[in-house]
Amino acid sequence: MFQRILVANRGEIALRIIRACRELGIETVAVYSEADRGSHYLQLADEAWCIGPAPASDSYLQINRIISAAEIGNVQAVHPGYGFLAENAHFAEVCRSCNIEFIGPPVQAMQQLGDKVSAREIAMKAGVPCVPGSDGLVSDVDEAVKVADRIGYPVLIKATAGGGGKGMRVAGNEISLRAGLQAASAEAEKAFKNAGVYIEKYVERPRHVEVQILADNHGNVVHLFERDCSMQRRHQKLIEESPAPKLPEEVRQRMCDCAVNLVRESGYTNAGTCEFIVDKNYNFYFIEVNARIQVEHPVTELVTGIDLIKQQILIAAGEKLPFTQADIRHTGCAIELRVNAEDPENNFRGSPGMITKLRLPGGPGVRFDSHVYEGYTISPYYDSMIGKLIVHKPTRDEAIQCMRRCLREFVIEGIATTLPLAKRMFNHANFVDFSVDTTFVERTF
Amino acid sequence: MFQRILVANRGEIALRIIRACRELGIETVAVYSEADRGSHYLQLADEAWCIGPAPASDSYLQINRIISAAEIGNVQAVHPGYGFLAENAHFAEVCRSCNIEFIGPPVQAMQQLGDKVSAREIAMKAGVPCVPGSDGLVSDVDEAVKVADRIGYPVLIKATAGGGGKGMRVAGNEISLRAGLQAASAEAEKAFKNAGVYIEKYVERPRHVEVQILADNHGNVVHLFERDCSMQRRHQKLIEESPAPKLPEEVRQRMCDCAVNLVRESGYTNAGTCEFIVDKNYNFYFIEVNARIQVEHPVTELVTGIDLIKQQILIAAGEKLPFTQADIRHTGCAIELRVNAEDPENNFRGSPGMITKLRLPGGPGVRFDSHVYEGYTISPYYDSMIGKLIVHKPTRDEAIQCMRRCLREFVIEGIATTLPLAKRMFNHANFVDFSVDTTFVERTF
Amino acid sequence: MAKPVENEEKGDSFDLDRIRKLLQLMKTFDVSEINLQNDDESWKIRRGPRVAYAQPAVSQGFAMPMAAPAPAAVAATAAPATPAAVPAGVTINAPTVGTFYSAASPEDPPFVSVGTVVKSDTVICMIEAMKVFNQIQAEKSGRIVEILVENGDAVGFGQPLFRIEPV
Amino acid sequence: MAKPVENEEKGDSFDLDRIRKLLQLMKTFDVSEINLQNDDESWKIRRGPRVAYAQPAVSQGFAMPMAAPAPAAVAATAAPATPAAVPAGVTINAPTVGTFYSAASPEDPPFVSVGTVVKSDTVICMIEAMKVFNQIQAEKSGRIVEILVENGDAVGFGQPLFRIEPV
Repeated sequence: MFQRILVANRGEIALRIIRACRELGIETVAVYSEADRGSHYLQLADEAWCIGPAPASDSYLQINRIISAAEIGNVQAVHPGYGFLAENAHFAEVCRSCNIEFIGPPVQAMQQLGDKVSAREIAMKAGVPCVPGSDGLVSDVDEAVKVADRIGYPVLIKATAGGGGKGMRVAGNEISLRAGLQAASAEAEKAFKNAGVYIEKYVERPRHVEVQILADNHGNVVHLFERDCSMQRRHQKLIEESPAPKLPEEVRQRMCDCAVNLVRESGYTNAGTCEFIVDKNYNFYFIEVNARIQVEHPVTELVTGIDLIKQQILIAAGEKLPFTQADIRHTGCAIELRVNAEDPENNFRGSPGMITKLRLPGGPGVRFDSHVYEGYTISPYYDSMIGKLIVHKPTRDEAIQCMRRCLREFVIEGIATTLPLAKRMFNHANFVDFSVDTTFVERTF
Repeated sequence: MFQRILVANRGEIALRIIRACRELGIETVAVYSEADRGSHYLQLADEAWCIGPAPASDSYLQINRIISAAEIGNVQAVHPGYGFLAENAHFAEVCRSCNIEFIGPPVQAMQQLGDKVSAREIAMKAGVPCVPGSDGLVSDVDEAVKVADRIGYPVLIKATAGGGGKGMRVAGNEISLRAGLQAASAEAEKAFKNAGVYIEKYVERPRHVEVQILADNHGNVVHLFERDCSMQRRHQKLIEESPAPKLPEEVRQRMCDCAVNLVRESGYTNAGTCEFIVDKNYNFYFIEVNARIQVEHPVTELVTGIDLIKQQILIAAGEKLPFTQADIRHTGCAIELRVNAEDPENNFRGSPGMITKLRLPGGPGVRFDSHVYEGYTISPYYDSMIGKLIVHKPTRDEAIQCMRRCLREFVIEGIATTLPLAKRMFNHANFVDFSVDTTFVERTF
Repeated sequence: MAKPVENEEKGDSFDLDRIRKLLQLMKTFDVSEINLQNDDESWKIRRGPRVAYAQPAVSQGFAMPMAAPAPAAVAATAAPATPAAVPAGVTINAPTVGTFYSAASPEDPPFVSVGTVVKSDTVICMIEAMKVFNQIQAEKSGRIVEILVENGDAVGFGQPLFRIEPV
Repeated sequence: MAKPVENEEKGDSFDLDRIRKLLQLMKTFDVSEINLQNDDESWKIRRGPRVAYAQPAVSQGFAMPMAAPAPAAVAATAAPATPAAVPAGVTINAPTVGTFYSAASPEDPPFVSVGTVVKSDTVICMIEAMKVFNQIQAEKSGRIVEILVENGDAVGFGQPLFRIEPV
């Protein structure tokens, strides 16, 4: 086992990793930018090193500085958290070449699944349904038109290296397809230095459902059931929950099996998530693999009782999974709300500043994962998430009641937050009866 | 169901009840003394009434004022919490005579179980083992000596109305028995206006194990397994956990069955706890019933997933228990630590004052039930408990690791607390391997 | 704090004249904190040295949001323990929680009115608690200058009922 | 603190004249805090010394407890962002995290000593990061008056290495 781990991240996920290490008896080395100097969670690490000024590009994204901190900190492994370098295969490679284990999947699996076209090929090989489309990149416009004729309009044009909505276009007919192809390709070339695009059937108003996976280095792969993340705004998830409401049991089971097969096929290990979209007839299609721990992992921890961060560390240390698929039970309903320092009244503009008053909700079944406290200053340099409020109750109805109760207790003063939006979401009839899709929040609020 | 409940208590348990009501869709009326004016939890009630000055005898113990607040607050029921009027049968009677339901057991059951001699009689009738002793009060010294000769020394002299160690004496031989009888009787007469005493076999260094019970008004009685509360100091519990470590499964099962039988025999309903002492050979003896919710109820909530406060309310409203004994599962290990504003360096002297800095532990499996926050002032008028830190993990080892981790994170400044003692307790080898009894803390720390 | 206000029409900003008048009033009556809120605006003002965080209990007392029968409940939080919120001058406060009655029965005249001079044993109202009508004596002497609650109001312990001044 | 005001229509920004008047009023009436909010604006003003509580983030920076190799790590927290902890005078700070070496090799003399006059391009030490020995230049000119770290110490980004004074 590792004696000492470097946490290559900040904020709530850094705190989460430090907590897991502490419980496992592993020492931690934290790194921080000048903007995070003095944050309380750094005191909980055994050692903390400043690695650069506030901008992430000069600190949390500086591979050489993080490796350097890992060396002077004398660690055996690095946990990348999510974001920053978590899905950077090069970083994983550098770590391992320095004899420091990167707590994450093998580099090859990261690379293959990181590329949308090769990920799709692996999925097809594993028998996992993908959205009908071109098998790989389209070489020219005529090929694209041929594919679109076969699968039917509307179609989605996607950059193979894209993400966050960039290099993406919807085309309802041949004319807009021809125009969109050029635009998407140019945008992708500019943003990702990779002009490759492919096209696929456009699924209207889908739900987003994902399956949590754990795989060790001994060939054991299990799923930890699904999370529904359809409540999102501009591709940013706002609410995640498990089980996925109204998903037929048979579909759920098939989706979980698909995720396991896909992970097996790719040689992926450690924690990962297979993302699917689900259409209104409960057809599901593989979208991508998130090759890291996710923000919403506590949802799965609560319904399964399994600590995902600890499992990541144990897997990276070469341990076998301590349970089989049959041992993993799903209990009750867990819902997570991301609380962001954004002003919903002002187009979700970021709202950095000092938290002058903080009253946290609590009580049975309530967990708040956060590094903030009264007097903490939200930095303008990083993402706006203040924390994650997660509730776990026997039923979804009770979980919603509990979340409403928590939102009534929750006081954050000094900065604008998304709590007012959260109140409206948890009181909206369509959310309560779950007549939602990934466009619901933008259409409604 | 009730539409509106008055919470006849303060602090963390008042907040706990307000939270449960909110999730059930029930409005709450809070009452407060002048010392508690402005506490944040009062804002979470739908209405709050000042009922008197700071001393509890002039406010939280003033039955007429609480009933008056219940009347102007227009409630259908009163939840008494623990302490104050929770086990006051007269208060329960007054509530019900005003057509306000008292959320607790029937008055007759409270009275019978509140008296140690009649409680013992009920236990014997239900086949529950009691400590060998006089069957009822001893009428004179000669009878006491006869009983002591039969059951063997050392014996314990106990006041029937006693509590908290008052009116209690240990006698190792006939001489000290004769002297102790008089002293205990006089003390009890003075403290409780009831000189009646009885004697029983003195069990040396016992463990304290209790069984949580729920009983509805339709004849359904279930147990929610046991809690070990052997870690106590001067009859004040400090750490409670479930399952009771090292208790043979067969003993545990028998103890739980006894508790169910006792509750059935007494006609008791609502939530209650049967307390037992366990000697080193795992013989257990009934001690008393706590006819109310207990401070340590979250331990049971975490291992069973059942919300005890909600069940209390539902039972009082006439609902049937929504589960049978077979439905109730015990998962993992939960440990509760009471955090008190007392100075362990100064003989546990109370340490009221303002909390100037507060950093709470958190993360998976951690719950902190408390009404305090940074800037809150601990009043000198009421008990010293600041809050309850409860962890729930798959195993006891993991729970202890988690608790240690939490204690490392926990910062309370401005007042002295029992956190330093807690750290020592959770690191003590005898606690870890659970070679402890109810005298362990006093002997060791 | 104040929830977003909806008054889109309102062009002008804070009226400093009104604020000055309010500050004058606060000084005159030695008010340390005031918290006004309506549909359009929220004013929160503190006077005197900042103890700021040191006394959240006090400052929160004023802001306590209450549901229906709110007015009484809010008033109930303005009891003697927080002198700044009490109307200036000497008050006679409720010695118990209950329902306030200004007269012995609906047919009777009120025990006292503005201008009545009371002695310490003068019955000034009744407070009903648990079906019992308690006759409340003034416990102080002076002239009633303001009646602070309405007939039939629920009152909390310590809530000011009458303001009096020396005769 | 008060969140940024949105005022899209409003061409002009805060009316400093009105704010000055309000501040004048606050002083006159000894107001410590004022908090005004309406549809268009939110004003929050505090007078007087700030209480201790307001600055936990800063004070924690100094108190950060560290385990072994603690001295270096603690020093690392005392970088320019927390000026109170920085040695008086001008310092040359580590431009990267790594291991500090005062000389090119154990056999060589140190690049600089107390009393050495440096120019901005003078090599003053090496910092090893990822097996690479980076020659660090002074970037400032002056006379070395104190060397703040030991040969072989781990240093954090921004950690003061040398104190210098003008020649």
